[in-house]
Amino acid sequence: MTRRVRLALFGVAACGLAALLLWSITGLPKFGDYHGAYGKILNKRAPQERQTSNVVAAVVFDYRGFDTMGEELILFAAVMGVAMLLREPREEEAPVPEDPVRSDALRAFGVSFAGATLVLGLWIVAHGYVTPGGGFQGGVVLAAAFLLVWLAGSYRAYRGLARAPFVELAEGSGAGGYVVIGLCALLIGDAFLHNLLPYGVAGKLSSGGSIPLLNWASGLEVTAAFVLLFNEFLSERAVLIDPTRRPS
Amino acid sequence: MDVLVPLPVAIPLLTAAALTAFGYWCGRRLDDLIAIVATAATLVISLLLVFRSNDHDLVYWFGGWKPSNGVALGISFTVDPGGAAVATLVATLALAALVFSWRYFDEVGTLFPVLMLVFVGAMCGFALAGDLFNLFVWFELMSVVAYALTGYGVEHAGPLEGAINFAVTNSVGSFCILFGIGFLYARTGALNLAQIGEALAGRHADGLVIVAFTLLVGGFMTKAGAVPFHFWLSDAYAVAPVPVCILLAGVMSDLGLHAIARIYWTGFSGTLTAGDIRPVLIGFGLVTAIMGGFMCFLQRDLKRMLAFATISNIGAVLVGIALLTRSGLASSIVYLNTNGLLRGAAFVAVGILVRRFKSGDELDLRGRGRRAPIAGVVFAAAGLGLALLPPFGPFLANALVVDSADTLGYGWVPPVLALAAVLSAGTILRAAARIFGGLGEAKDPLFSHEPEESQEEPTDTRRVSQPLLWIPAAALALVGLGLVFVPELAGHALRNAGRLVDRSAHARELLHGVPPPPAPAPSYSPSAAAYAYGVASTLGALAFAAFGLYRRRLPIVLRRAAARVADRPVAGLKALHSGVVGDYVAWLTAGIAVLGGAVAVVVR
Amino acid sequence: MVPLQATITILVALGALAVALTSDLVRLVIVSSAYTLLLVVLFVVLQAPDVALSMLVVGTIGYPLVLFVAIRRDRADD
Amino acid sequence: MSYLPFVLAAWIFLVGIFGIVRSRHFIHLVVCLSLTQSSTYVLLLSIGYVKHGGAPIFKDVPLGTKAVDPVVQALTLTDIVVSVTVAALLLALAIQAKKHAKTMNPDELRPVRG
Repeated sequence: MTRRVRLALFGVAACGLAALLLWSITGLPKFGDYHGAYGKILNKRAPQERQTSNVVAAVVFDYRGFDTMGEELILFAAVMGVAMLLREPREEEAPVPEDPVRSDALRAFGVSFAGATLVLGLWIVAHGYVTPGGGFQGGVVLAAAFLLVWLAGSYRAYRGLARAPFVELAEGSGAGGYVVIGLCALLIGDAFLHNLLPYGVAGKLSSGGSIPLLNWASGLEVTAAFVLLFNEFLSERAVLIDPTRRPS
Repeated sequence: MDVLVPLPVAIPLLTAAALTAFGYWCGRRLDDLIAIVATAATLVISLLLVFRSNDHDLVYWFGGWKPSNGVALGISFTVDPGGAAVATLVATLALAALVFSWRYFDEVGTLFPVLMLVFVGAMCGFALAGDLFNLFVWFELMSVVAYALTGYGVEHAGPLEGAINFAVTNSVGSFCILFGIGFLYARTGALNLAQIGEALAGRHADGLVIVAFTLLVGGFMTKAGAVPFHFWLSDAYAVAPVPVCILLAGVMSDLGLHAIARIYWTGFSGTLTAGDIRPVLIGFGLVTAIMGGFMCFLQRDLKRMLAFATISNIGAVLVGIALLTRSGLASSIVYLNTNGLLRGAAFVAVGILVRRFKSGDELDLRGRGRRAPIAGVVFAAAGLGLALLPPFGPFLANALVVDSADTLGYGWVPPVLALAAVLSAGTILRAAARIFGGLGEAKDPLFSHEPEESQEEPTDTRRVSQPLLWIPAAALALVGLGLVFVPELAGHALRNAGRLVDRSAHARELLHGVPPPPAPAPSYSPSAAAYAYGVASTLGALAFAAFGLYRRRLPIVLRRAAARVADRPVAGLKALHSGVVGDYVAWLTAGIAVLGGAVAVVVR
Repeated sequence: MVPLQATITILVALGALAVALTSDLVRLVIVSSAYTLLLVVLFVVLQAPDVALSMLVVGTIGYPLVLFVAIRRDRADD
Repeated sequence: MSYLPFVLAAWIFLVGIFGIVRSRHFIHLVVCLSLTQSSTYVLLLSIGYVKHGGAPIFKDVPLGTKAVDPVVQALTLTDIVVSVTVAALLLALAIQAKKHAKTMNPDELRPVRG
C-alpha cells in the first residue's frame, strides 16, 4: 500500500469514526451535569469510612486498590521489558560514560538541588492521602532526585547510589509488597486487600488504615522503576545483567 | 467468599516480584525452578476453581467491598467454570512453555521467567475479571509483557518490527476500549459489568450505547486478531520466541473473544438484541476464518503459518460466540480450550525443529524431520484435531455450532466454517507430510518469502536434555485431544453458557448475592449432520494437503485456469500484509468504522 | 461552560494538532512538552489536582528524558 | 458548547491516530501514540466534571460539599505514570531498530512480507 493509498483509506475511515464519536457524544450527559452514583457515593462515604480527606487516594488505594496493583505491575513489567530489550550482547564492553561536569560549584549546586527534590518527593508521597499527591506522583519526583545526581554529579557517584541489585530489590519489594499486603488480609480471614490497620483521624498522616502502607509500597515501586528506566536509557548498557552474576 | 479466587493472580505476580527482588542473591536454575513451581501452583488452583464454581458462580469482592443497594463499590472477580477453564489453559500452556524453555534464555538472567510469570498472572486476571476497568488493567498488563517478549530477538529487524506493530496497533485498540468504558461510565455511572448491564437493560440502544459496544468489541477484536484488525498478529507471532508463541497463539488471542462474549452477555444483552447483532459478528467471524485459512496456505515459514492458522481458528471461535445462543457460547468455550492446547502443541513441535535443525522453513526442512518423530506425531495430531476429526474437541465445538446455526436459519454458516478448517488444518497437514514424510516438491513459487535467519537459538544445544523438549509437546497434544473424553464435557459447557446467558439472574447473584438455583447439566450428543461435517472436513483437509504437495502435477490446463483466477487476488492479499504499522492502524480505523456502521444499521 | 474552560479547551486542541504535524524531532520534544503543560492546566480547570500533578511530573521529568535519549541515539549513528 | 470537552477528546483521538498513520519516524510515532492516549484522560475527566464542584479532597472544606467524580480521576492518575514506561518500552524497540536495522522509519523497517 503506498502512502497516498494509506492516507486515503485513513481519511475515509476517520470520517466514519468521527461520525460515530460525535453520534455517541450527543448521548452523553451535558458537560458538568454528571450524576453517576458511584463517585457520589464514594465522595460521601470515603472521608468517614476511611478517614482519608483525599477521596481520589481512597479510590486508588482502597476501593479500587486491586486496579492499582495491576497498574503497578504494568510499570514493573514495562521497565523489566526495557531492561531486556536494551541489553547488550555480553561480548561488547560498553564504555563507561565520562563525567561531563567539571565545575565543582555546579556539582555542589546539583547535589543540594537533588536533596531538595528528594524532600519534595518524600513530601508528595507522604501526604498523598491527605492532599493531592501520593506514591505514583511522588515516586517520579524521587527518581528525579537520583537523576539530578547523575546530571550534576559524577557518573560513578550515581552508580554508587543506584546500584542495580539494590534498585531491583527495591522494585521487587515495592511490587511484591503490595501483593503481600493483599495476602496478609487473606491470611487473617478477610478479603484480598482488605484493610488491616486502624483508621485514625482524617487529615493526619497516620490516618486511612492500610492506605499509607499501599501508598508507600507504590512510592517505592515507582521510584525504583523510574531509576531503573533512567539507568537503562542513560547508560544504555545492561545494568541488570551483570556478567559476574553467575559463572558462565 | 472463596479464598482461592485471588490466588491465580497473586501467586504468579508475587513470585515475579520476589524473583526480581532477590534474583541477584539466588542462583541461576533456581529461578527457572521457582517459576515452574509457581505456575504449577496456579494451574492446580485454577483447576480447583473450575470444580468449585461448578454449581454457582464464585463472586469475590476485593477489599471486602460488597455492593450496597446494587451499586458496586469495589472490584469483583466473577468465577464461572468457563473463566476458570481459561485460567487453567493459561497456566497449562505457561507450564509447558517454561519447561520447554529451560536454559533457553540464560542470556537475560531472571528477566524471562519474571516476565512470563507476570504474563500468566495478567491473563488469569483477565479471564476472571468482572469489572470493566479491571479487565482493561489486565488487558494492558498482558499486552505490555507480550510486546516486550515479542521483541526479544533485538538484533534482527523481524522481531523489532513485529513487536512495534504489535504494540502500536494494540495500544490504539486499548484506547478504543478505554473510550468505550468512558462512554458507558458516563451513561451508567458504573464500572462493574453486571451493574452496567442492569443499567442498560430494557432501554432503547441509542448512539452512545452502539458506539460504546463498537469500541469495546473493536478493541478486543484487535487483541484477538479478527479481520481487519489482524495484521499485526502474523508479524508478531512469526518472530516471537517459541515459548512465548505458545502463550500468544495458544490463549492470548482467544482471551479477546472471551472478553467479547462476557461483555455482550453481561453488559449489553439487555439492550442490543441478539437477532440484530448476530449477522454483523458472524460476518466478521467468517471473513476472519476464511482469510486466515487462505493466508495460512501461502506460508512456508512454520511460525507464520501457525499464526495464520490461529487467525482462522479465531474466526471460528468468533462465529460460535456470534451466534449469540447458549450452544454457540458453549461451543466457543470448548473450541477455545481444545484448539489452544493443540496450537500450543504445534508450536512446541516447531520449536523442537528450530532447535534441532536451526530452521523453521517448510521447504528447507523437507524430509529432515524424520529424525524428530515425536515432533512429527504431535504436529500431525494437532493438524488432524484442528481438521475437526471426530470425536475430538474441535469437532465437538463445531457440532454445537452446526446444531445451533440450523435452528437459527443460518444453515449456510457450517459449510463455510468447514472450508476454513480444511484450509488451515490442510496446510498444517501439508507441512507435516513434507517435513516429516519427505513428500511433495522441494520448491513452490506460490509461497511467501522464506523466514529470516533470525531463528533464535539456545545458548548451548548440547546441554538441553531431550525429554524437556518433547514432554511438553506430547503433553499438550494429549490433553488437547483427550479433553473431549471428560464426562459430559458438552453438557457442562452448555450449563455454564446457560448461566452467563441469563443476564438478570447473573446480575442478581453478583449485586444482591442471590445465587440462582443450580441447574442440571443437559446431556448432549452430536447430530448426524455434525458427524458428516467432521468427516468431510477431515477428508477435505487431507485432500487439500495433497493438493498443496503435488499441486504442480495437475494438468497444465487446470493450472493455467487457476492462475488466471487466483494470481491477482493472491498477490493483492500478500500486498495487504505489508508489515507497515501505518497501514495497520489505518485498517484498524476502517474496521471500527465498518463495525460501528454495521451495528448502527442493524439496530436502527 | 466558563470562558476559561473554553479557552484552554481550544488551546489543547491546537496543541494536539501541532504535535501530530511536527516532524522535526527536537521541535517535537518542545511542542509535546508545551502540550503536556496545557493538559496540566486543563486538568486543574477540571478540578483534578491529583491528575494534574501526575501529568506535571511525567511531562517534565519522564517524557523529555526518554525522548531526548532516543533522539540522541537516532542522531548518533547518522 | 456544553459538549465541547467531549468533542476535544474525540478530536485529540483522531488527530493522534492521524499522526501515527502519517508518521515517518518511530519517535514521532511514539509521541503521537501518547497523544492519542491523552485523549482518554480528557474524556474521562470531562465526564466526571460537575458544574461548580470542587476537587474531591475534603481537607479544608466541610463534608458534603459538591465535588467532581473521584473515580475517573483515580482511573487516569495511575495510567498517566504508567504510560511513560510503556512509551519507553516502544522507544527501546525504536533504539534497537536504529542500532541493528539502521532506520527509524516504519516504511523502511520492512522485511519482505506476504
